[in-house]
Amino acid sequence: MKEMIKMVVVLSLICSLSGLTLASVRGVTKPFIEEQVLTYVQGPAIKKVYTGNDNNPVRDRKTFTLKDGAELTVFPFLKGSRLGGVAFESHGRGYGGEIGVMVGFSYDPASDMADVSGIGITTMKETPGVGSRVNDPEFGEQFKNHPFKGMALKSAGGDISAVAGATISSTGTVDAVKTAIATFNEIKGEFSSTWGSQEQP
Amino acid sequence: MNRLWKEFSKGLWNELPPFKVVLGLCPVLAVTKTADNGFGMGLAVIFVLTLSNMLVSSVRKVIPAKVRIACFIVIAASLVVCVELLMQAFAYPLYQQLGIFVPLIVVNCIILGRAEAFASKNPITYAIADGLGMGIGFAMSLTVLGAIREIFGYGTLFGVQILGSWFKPFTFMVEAPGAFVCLGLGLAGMNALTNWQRRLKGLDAIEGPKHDCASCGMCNIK
Amino acid sequence: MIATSILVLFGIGFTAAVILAAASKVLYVYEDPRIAQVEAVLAGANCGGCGFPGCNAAAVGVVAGKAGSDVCVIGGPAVMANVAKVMGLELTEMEPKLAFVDCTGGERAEDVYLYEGVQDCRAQHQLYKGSKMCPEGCLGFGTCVRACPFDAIRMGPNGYPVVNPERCVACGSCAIVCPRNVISINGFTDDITHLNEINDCLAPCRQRCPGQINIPRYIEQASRGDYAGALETIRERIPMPLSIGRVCPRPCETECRRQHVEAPVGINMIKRYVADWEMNSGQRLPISCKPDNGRKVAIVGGGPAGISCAFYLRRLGYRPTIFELMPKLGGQLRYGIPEYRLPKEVLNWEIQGILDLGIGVRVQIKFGRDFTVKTLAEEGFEATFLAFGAWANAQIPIEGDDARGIASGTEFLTKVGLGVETGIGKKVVVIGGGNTAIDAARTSIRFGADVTMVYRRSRNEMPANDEEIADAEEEGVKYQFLAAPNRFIKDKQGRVTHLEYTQMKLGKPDASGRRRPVPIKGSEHLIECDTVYMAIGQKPEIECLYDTRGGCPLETTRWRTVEANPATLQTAIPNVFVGGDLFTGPDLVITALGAGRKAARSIHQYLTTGHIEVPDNLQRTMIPYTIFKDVERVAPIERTQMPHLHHGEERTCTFVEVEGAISDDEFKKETCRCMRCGLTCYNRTEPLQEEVSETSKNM
Amino acid sequence: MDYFVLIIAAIFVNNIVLAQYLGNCPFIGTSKETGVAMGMGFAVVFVATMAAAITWVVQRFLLVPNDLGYLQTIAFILVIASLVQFVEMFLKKAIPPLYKSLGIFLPLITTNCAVLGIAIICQRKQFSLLETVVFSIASGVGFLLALVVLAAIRERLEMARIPQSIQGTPIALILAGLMSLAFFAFKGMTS
Repeated sequence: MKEMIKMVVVLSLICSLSGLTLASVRGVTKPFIEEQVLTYVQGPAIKKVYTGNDNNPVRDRKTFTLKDGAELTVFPFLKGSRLGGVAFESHGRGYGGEIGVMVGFSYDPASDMADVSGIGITTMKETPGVGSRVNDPEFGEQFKNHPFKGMALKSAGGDISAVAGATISSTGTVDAVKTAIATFNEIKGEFSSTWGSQEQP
Repeated sequence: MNRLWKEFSKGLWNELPPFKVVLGLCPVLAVTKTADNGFGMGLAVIFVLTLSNMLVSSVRKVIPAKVRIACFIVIAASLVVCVELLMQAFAYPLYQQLGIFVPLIVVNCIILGRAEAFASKNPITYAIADGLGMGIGFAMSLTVLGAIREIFGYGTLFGVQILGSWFKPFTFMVEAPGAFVCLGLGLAGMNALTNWQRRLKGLDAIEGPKHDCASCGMCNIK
Repeated sequence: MIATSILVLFGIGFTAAVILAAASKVLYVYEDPRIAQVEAVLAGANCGGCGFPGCNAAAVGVVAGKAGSDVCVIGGPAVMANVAKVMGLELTEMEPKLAFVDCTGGERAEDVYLYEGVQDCRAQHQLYKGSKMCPEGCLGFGTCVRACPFDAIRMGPNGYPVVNPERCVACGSCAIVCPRNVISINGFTDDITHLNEINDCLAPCRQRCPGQINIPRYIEQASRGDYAGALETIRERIPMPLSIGRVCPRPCETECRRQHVEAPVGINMIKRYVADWEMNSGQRLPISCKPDNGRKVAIVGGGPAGISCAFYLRRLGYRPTIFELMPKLGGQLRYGIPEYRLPKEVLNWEIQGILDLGIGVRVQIKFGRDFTVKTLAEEGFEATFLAFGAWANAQIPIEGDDARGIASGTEFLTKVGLGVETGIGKKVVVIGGGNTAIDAARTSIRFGADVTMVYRRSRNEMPANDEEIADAEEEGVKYQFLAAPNRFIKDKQGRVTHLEYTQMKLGKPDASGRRRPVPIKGSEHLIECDTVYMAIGQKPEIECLYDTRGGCPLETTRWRTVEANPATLQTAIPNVFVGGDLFTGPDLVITALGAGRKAARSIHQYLTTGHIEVPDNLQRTMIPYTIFKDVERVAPIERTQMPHLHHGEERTCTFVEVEGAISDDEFKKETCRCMRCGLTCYNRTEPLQEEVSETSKNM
Repeated sequence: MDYFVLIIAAIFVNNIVLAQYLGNCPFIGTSKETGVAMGMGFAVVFVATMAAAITWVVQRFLLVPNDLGYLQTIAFILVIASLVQFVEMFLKKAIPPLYKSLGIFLPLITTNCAVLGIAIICQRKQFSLLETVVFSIASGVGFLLALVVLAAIRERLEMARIPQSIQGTPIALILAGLMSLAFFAFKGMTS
């Protein structure tokens, strides 16, 4: 019995020690990791949805609080110091689960003109070879510089061709973009105050 | 000092893993697509192996025999999580490349094998020397293997194009089959070298390296 | 966040430990605590050499009694001592074992077909049982070499594997893979208790020798100058090389393949040379014995069989005691074989060496009168070996055989051996044609008598050795062949004066293949004599086996020998064994020595396991395919003649040994004559390879 | 997701050993005899499935709610090590025949990267509990298949004429490479 108690104590103690160490390490590294994750996980998608900027959208990111209280990280595209567009992630329901879509917008605060500049799939669990083809360029290209109007599948009266045999996945993607447009419209007023007035060298 | 050097240097050639002692094959196969992947994995292993040897050696006297292995695993696992966090924070692309093989360092037999066979029986300085030597040897092997596969598979080395445009990469080399065959040929080459040396000394040739996982009797199940 | 982290990990660790602790209580299966203790002292290499999968399984095996304290093959004595301590076992000395390659053929054995397939013995063996002409020999692809986990086997220069005793741990991996059973794992006990099996590599001489001596090996050792090694090889099978080197009628030489070249190898003279070398060197070679295990075995009869049995039992660790009726040990060697063939000094020296190993002796004690099997058991003897020989003389009940002056040949020889008055006269007739008859005749010559041997068949049928017959003739013994004794004529004092015999002629061969003598009517003759020695055969005296009520628990045969299992020599009483002439009837000394070893083997197995193992492939007769006459490509070398120390007249009045030792040069020459035969192979003067390569070129 | 596709993918397309490089030490170490290979293979199927299911629960109900995803590795290995030891004790008590055939392999599985690997893959792919179970059984079967096939080939190879330097582990690896090449063909099936 005594031996068992010793066993339990030693093992628990070592585990706690390790927990303490790891938590400390985690605390120190957390900000670095977040930055790295954004750079390398969302970075490529962000790059894909907008061209022509000369800033680092990840470094210039800002977090907005939406009406329903959720937080949203928005990545701005600046040219010189002028805001040319933004990108953020949005979600829609697919066949196998949520589909994460990075939606880019070209936006001119002065004229308040906005289009979808492109989309990139960040996360999805669609059936390989079928639903997963929403990630194919043929499908994604359709969103390039697409106006807000007509953002729906052809079957729903829009002008986006669904991926053959993967209506649900296609719908999910389009839904995510639509949600993003709604969110965009909700917060676009804050963009120019956040980035637009910046006059930096 | 002499012994210290001996414990350190044995991992660099005489007991070079995985060629001389066949330990920890999975990462060797999985992460040697390119030289820098192999090098990165090697660094991670050096870190974990050295520290785990150090820690195991320093606590070897207070741990009850029954939970010995469990404690070694916890120590190794904590170090691996540290590596995971550090890698995510400072070398995220590498972390992505190595994938699940970073957490799997914890079950690499080289870690537990050295802990059980060496660190739990030797003083801390030697344990560190052993871990460092073995780790560096392992990293060397991974880098060399990665370099070979990268040159033939992509025509590049550490990401730099070294073979001209005439070169048509063997995709085989960077896929799973190439990994197995490369490692097999590597081992065979190492055996041939050992046998050649033995023959020069007038000794008889020996057959392949023997598994040396002191913590596991897997190879002898009959 | 730090707090939750600590808490969660603490929780997991604690839960795991508690569940395991609880489980080890709840799910507790009684496991002998000794398993863990044994495992802790094992080498821990999980090498598998012991035949168990890993050290844990080996520990379980030890505790279950499936393995002894010597389970760990690589741990050595220290580990064994520890295991024995844990198990409370008596520390039985670990008998070192080694892989043993039983093939000397290798490249010498001829190929029956040319093989170009996979270089692996097992693969080739599947194709017509291998390419070698020899069905048991090594195929030479080194499958055993590859199987050895300890790198202890190499292919030797002669095409068969050679074991490095320094590295071999007797794990048995090589023996498992060998498709021809060429390799076995042998220890000291196996070495001295092995009986010839038909798939051993047995040269014809080895098959024929009743003592099963490994003749080619000791000759090979002797030829290298390793006399001690040669003697050790001989002593694996018989304890008395000095005596047998002098008296053996050499059945082995009748099978020697060399006789098809010119003459058989002088096997026995080689044996005698090395044995003499030991005696003359002034010191005895050490004879390895296992430590005394305190178990007592009684040996009744101190002749060759008894001495041999005692010798091997002692070497196996037992405590044998020899019970002898006569004042000294030796049996027929002492009391049957005359001084001039085997000097008593030599015999004494040899027997003393054997007794010095720690064998008890009680002389002048008669079985059946002074002690019985029952009293032996009461005294703590766990087994008994009966080998009191065949000392009763066969009689021909003819008229006048009660006359004075008529005695048996053995009686006469015994009296000579004891050194008492023999009552020999001037004109001696010896009846019989065997070695005892010749010994009696030649001994009589040395007492100055005029000797005639009367034998009812012709010279060719005489069972005695040709050389002995010639020697006797040389010494002046007259022969009267084809003479069947009719009656003895005695004088008034009752002393024999004449022997009347009928002349015979040879008729048709009888069951024994010898031509049956048929009397010629009216051809009675008289030979004058005052002493007659009858040497027409002996039988065991088995009266002593009967108890006072005339009952005998042992079965006897119509030849008055004791019935027993010929392979084990075990009688109807399980712990009583017989051997020697008592079992076979009068036979050779070498047969008795062989029987002694066989009995020792049986007793050892009976006392250790309660069961005597009889391999079903025991070699009982000559193996037919090993007997062939076309011995080619061997250059003739003349056989050495045994030198006689003195000649003719001089010889007849001395008991000094007749045959002398061969010279060193002759010895070297003779050892070189041995062709080191295997089952079908032998050393050719011209190598065989050329032929093979030639035929392959032609193909 | 379609379970059939999941199973086929796990056994053939993404074979745990030949395509994912997991569990190579036992793959080389226990592939000398088919009998041993079978035992090891079944033990892995059994343990991997249980481990994946339990770690799924741990991840979902312990780590994620507390935002401790980074402790995944250490938590999983602790769970697996205890589980294996527990299973060993349980089998010994409750089902001795099964213990006899699988028991000797269990301790070796603690440090088998296939088991931990399967558990982690299930988390990374965010499988549901049922998917986790199906995937880990299929992966285990893939391991069993590869192991038994390699063992069968190596048994045949026992008698082959192999250059000395390539005997043993090197030839086993080269064989594994060829098998992997064969399995590579399945890649074309689903995409």
